[in-house]
Amino acid sequence: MNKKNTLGIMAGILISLSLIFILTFSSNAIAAKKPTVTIHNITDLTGAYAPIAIPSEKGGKDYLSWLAEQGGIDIDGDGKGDVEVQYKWAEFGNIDARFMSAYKRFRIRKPRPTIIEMWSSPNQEMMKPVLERDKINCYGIGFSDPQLYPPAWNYMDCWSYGESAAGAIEYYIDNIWPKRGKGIKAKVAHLTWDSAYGRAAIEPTTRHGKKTGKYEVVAERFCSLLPTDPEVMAYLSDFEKKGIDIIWSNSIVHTPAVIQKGLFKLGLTKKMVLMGNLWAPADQLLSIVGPEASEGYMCAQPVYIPAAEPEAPGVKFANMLNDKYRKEADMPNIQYMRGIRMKANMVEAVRRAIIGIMKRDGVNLETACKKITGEEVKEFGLQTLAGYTAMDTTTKYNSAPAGKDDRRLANHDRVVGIVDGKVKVLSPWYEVPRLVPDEMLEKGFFKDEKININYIVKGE
Amino acid sequence: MTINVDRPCGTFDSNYYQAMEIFRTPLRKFLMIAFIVLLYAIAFILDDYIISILIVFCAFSIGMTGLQIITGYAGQISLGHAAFMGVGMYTMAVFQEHLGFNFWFALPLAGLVPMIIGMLFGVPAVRIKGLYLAFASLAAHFVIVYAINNWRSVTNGTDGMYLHRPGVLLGIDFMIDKYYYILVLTVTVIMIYFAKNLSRTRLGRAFVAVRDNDIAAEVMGINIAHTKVLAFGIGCFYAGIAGAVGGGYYEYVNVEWFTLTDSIWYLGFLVVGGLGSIFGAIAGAVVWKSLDELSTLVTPITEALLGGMAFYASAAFSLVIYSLIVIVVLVLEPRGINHRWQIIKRSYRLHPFPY
Amino acid sequence: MEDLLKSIMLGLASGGIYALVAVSYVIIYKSTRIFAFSQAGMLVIGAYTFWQCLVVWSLPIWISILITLAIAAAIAIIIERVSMRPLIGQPILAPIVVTLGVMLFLRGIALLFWHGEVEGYGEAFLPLGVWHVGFLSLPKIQVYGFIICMLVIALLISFYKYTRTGLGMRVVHEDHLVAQNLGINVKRIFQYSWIFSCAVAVIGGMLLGNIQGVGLDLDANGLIAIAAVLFGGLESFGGAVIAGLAIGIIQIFAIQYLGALLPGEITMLVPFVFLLLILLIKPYGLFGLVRIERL
Amino acid sequence: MAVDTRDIVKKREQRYSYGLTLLRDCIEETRDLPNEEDFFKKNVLRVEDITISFGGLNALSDVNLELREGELLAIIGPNGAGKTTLLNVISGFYKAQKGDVYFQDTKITNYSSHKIAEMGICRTFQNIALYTGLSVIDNIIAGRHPHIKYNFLNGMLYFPWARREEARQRAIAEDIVDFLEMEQVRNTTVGMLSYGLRKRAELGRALALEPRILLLDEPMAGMNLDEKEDIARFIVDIHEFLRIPIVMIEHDMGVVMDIADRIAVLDFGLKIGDGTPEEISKNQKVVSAYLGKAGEQ
Repeated sequence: MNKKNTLGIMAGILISLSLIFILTFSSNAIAAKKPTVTIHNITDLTGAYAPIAIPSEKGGKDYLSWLAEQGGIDIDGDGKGDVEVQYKWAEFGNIDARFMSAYKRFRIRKPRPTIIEMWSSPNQEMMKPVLERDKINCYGIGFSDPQLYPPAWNYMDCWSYGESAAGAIEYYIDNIWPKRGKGIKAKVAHLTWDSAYGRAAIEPTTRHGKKTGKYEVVAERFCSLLPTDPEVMAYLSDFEKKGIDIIWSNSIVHTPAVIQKGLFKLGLTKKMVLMGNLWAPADQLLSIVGPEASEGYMCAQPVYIPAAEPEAPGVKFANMLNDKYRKEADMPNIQYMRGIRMKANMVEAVRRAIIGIMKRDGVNLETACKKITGEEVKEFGLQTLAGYTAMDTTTKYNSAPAGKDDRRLANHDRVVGIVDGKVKVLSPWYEVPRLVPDEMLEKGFFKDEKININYIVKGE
Repeated sequence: MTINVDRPCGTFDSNYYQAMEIFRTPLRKFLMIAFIVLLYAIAFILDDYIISILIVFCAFSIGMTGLQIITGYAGQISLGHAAFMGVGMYTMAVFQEHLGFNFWFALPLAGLVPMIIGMLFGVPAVRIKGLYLAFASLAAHFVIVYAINNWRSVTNGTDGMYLHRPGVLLGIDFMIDKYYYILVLTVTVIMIYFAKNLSRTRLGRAFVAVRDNDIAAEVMGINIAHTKVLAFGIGCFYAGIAGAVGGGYYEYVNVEWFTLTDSIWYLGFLVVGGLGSIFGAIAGAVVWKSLDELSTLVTPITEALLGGMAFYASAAFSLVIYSLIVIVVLVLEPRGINHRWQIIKRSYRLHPFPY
Repeated sequence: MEDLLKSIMLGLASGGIYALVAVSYVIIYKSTRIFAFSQAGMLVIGAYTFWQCLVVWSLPIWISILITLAIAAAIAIIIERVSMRPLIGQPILAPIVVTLGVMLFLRGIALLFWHGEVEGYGEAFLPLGVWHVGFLSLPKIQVYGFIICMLVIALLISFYKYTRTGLGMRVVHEDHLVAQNLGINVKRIFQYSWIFSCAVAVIGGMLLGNIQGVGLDLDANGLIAIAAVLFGGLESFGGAVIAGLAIGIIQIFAIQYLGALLPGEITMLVPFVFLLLILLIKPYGLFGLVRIERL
Repeated sequence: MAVDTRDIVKKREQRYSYGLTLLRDCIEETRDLPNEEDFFKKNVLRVEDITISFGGLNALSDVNLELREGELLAIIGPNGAGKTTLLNVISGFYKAQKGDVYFQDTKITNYSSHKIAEMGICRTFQNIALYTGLSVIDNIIAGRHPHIKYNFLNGMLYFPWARREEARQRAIAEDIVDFLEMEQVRNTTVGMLSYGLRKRAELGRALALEPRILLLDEPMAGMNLDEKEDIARFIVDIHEFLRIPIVMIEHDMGVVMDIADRIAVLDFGLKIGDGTPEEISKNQKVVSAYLGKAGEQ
């Protein structure tokens, strides 16, 4: 290759790179007629969480397009949109440096972010003090305990992983377990990832099991991110010897898929039940594993299930969105529903904040949109979301911070399972238990847990 | 007769000290000082976003310089470098959390602890060579991550730890990003100066000797076992410092901060930057982290350009562009950016003659 | 005793695939002296392509396999021609890092076409179900998978042994210059090596896809296979096979007997720590070519 | 009295050994140069019953050799006779299966090779083994590694004393460069040099180690007559000026006969001859080894 050619190609690369940079920095110069608010998202579409981020981002995007078609957020309740929602997002591929720079980029740009959707627990934990300093809300997709305790500016889309696991296990033992009601303690094993996310459920479930006396956590084992079949089968045959009843796996759908297959191959399907959290939804697992082998799998879900309840209003809405904007055969699925839910929650929080500012300061809509800060989104928006159903993707009493120290936006779950090769809802909506660590109670948090501090719950 | 084109034309050394200088002409000295001053001045001109990127550049330049010492100078391929960076971060966090050290006292310790661990994992290098060593050093990564994950009483397991920047010192509040940037930049400049000194003195020559011909080096009086282990030690010292200042920026550390991918790409971008020179190390770090940054920017743009239907295209684009740039740069310039830079300098010196 | 046998069976089942992937590394290493990380990416591509043919287009199984192999060969030729050939004779780390780039590129391609979603073959490829032999329950997938792995490896080795091209390839393994002087087209041989290696890797991908589900993270298996390659010695097919199986068994043993003692994930840790220990004793792996140092 | 003589000798030597004075001063700081009375009498290096084999091949069997003070010993022999192996054993790179190596009555058989080099047994290599990435001058300073007395921390921080030490070492190295007449290429990376110059650079690196014994492995292989004469001149100068014994493997019988004090002959791992050039040229075994049966007639 001759030298000039080389230099030319390198120059070409440089020029195209700089073009891309210029494009980015100029892309936010789009004029808008209506007042606008901006919501932000730092997501992971190429890293470890890609399989769950992509479908849920689809749902979120479609919801936002639908909202834009309606004219934006409807503040006054007249059916017409008043405030346009701008959506800024960055992709960080599960790399911390990219995450931080994306955050800083958002922070210094106008408009200043009020609420940022963030992916993955460690990053959200990292941001805890930073967000508190910057007074920006985190709307997080990772539900690890350290974010909740002590409470800060991190809001979570759902309950914590531990609470969800404890709730689902408890419900299963009380209502579905064949040996229920005989005073036998169920044996629970965790088989999950060795990461903050994977371990999140272990400690709270152990604590809850001891407290209720219904089950005990016998074993905790860790597999690789995408475990091989024999690896999992080795763990399972170990579990078989220990007489485990319930396996909880806090991971994304690949891992339960392999475990479920292993259960089937070892002929343990009826003896042990595998349960997963909301990121390992039954419908995705069914498509990977196939109907025969996936029999008996269960997961906890805070949204309506498109595959099982086509008539639920939220599912209809999701179907409508998919038909309108995407037309993909395998959508909507559970993740898609959650995508809608997340964006709807964020938009609703902003809406309530705007109403709150208008009432508090007596200003008009435009000024309110300019004035909006993270503090208002927190106090008037996120803290008051109780009862909001996020376009009916969840049940009525679902979205709810239960007190001023509560940072969860959902506290109800359902157990969803695979029965006869189909996704079925196996339980009514039940409230997940609240598993606050004792030292947090000693510090004086979570005293008024049952009180709903609804600053403003109007305009519903 | 060979004409030496590695030096500026028309400069002659009149004593031995001059021959040992890093920059031989006053102009180059001046340019370097001006450049460093500019780097400091940038802190007061640019916004937090650029500064956050610059801090990452600085931290990874230190780390990359460390790997340059191990791999570029001493020729021992290490695939566990990011893990040592992690050890640095955790040392900082652990000493702050459990023993109440402040940033300034913890910083040297954050270098020394990885140094000791690095020397331990450097011992196999005495026996194992080449690619075998490269993948054996992966074991270091797994062992370190495993230890951090499971030594819960000290490292808080997978939950991560908070570490703290230095507070107010001499009226400078390091919680403000630009002042912290100045701190990091200072550390970087000092560390790189040290590395440069190392490369031109006794041990640096021994490193290169071991790299170029380890058997001959042993026979010519260089204790290669000692030298290799020391190379790992110093390289990991750098990694630890890099981790400490980088972790101080995030004020948080978690095992997911230094994944296996990071460890592997450390080596990858060292090659992109160019083996065997400090400039190459810095170039590698800067290219790596700019590409990282670029790919966060690319995704939304491609989506904006291609529309909502091209959703996956936008997600895949960052990966594709990232990898394509690495491939193209290396196919065109297998000896790295540093080599191309040398060629440019050389052709400038020889202008108007081509060779 | 039963446990032991069970563990060994499980270990062999996963070891078979490690061996296959390890062989695909060795093919390239032997002829070009490059350690091709890109083979981990080929696993993903193979799994997805096969899924596309078999499940989405519902093609017959043989045609699907042929298409997948053809695509693997095409990718191999492109990689070799575009990114490897310009780097012949350059410092050895450069092409290795390029293969890393290729791995990421292939991941990006998979994301582009198949959206990173986890898919499965269901019953379309290998039969599900279990054979019960005494106290052992042998999953059919894994038995078939193991047999296929061994067949492919046997085929490959006999190709090297009994064909003219294979002979040429063996000469190239010994010395590039000598081969060139003997009138063997070394560049052609490099190309063949890449094609064979990628073909082997996609077969590994298909089997993995059947066992674990088709997904982007299949490339993690490529990493464990690296431990097998080095354990066996970079230049040895036999070593790769034995080491692959051994790594599989060691992994299972570690899980069975160390899982309760060591908290945390040990599936990746154990093979590499084991590798480190082996290399300390035998610096060139079990069957690697020992480089005699001379002055 | 003795000191005065030495000064006179030194001055005389300086006339033709331009460039080695600094090195010699350096050597004299740590030890005295051998007296002329000891020449050809005192043993410096003794190799006893060395046996080494690779696989089934006996590279050396029961080889005895001794080197005396002030001697220029040439080892000759056909290819594969074990000459290089013998040097490798002496410098500690190969460990002999049987037999010992004594350096000034110290048993060094089991010393590691860098230790042996530090003691002053320095060598060059048959296939050039320079540090290809370094320039000539850096190669020579790298050769001075064991004699540079500061640790790496001082180097990293570049303290004034480290800087002074560096300058001193550079002065010595430059002196060696001058001696070897390589001033033009001193800053060139050795990878870019011609074969002859690389051989010379290697000699310079060995000199930098302050040798007590210099082992030269085919220093003139593949050179033309001019270059050979240059190298021969260097060898003789080093030999006389530094007063060190030299062991040289060489194929060019003309050179060997001219400059060697004594010749040892190896054939298939066996020592078949040892003596002055005249004796060797008359030794029947040697002649037959070199010329085959025809030589015996």
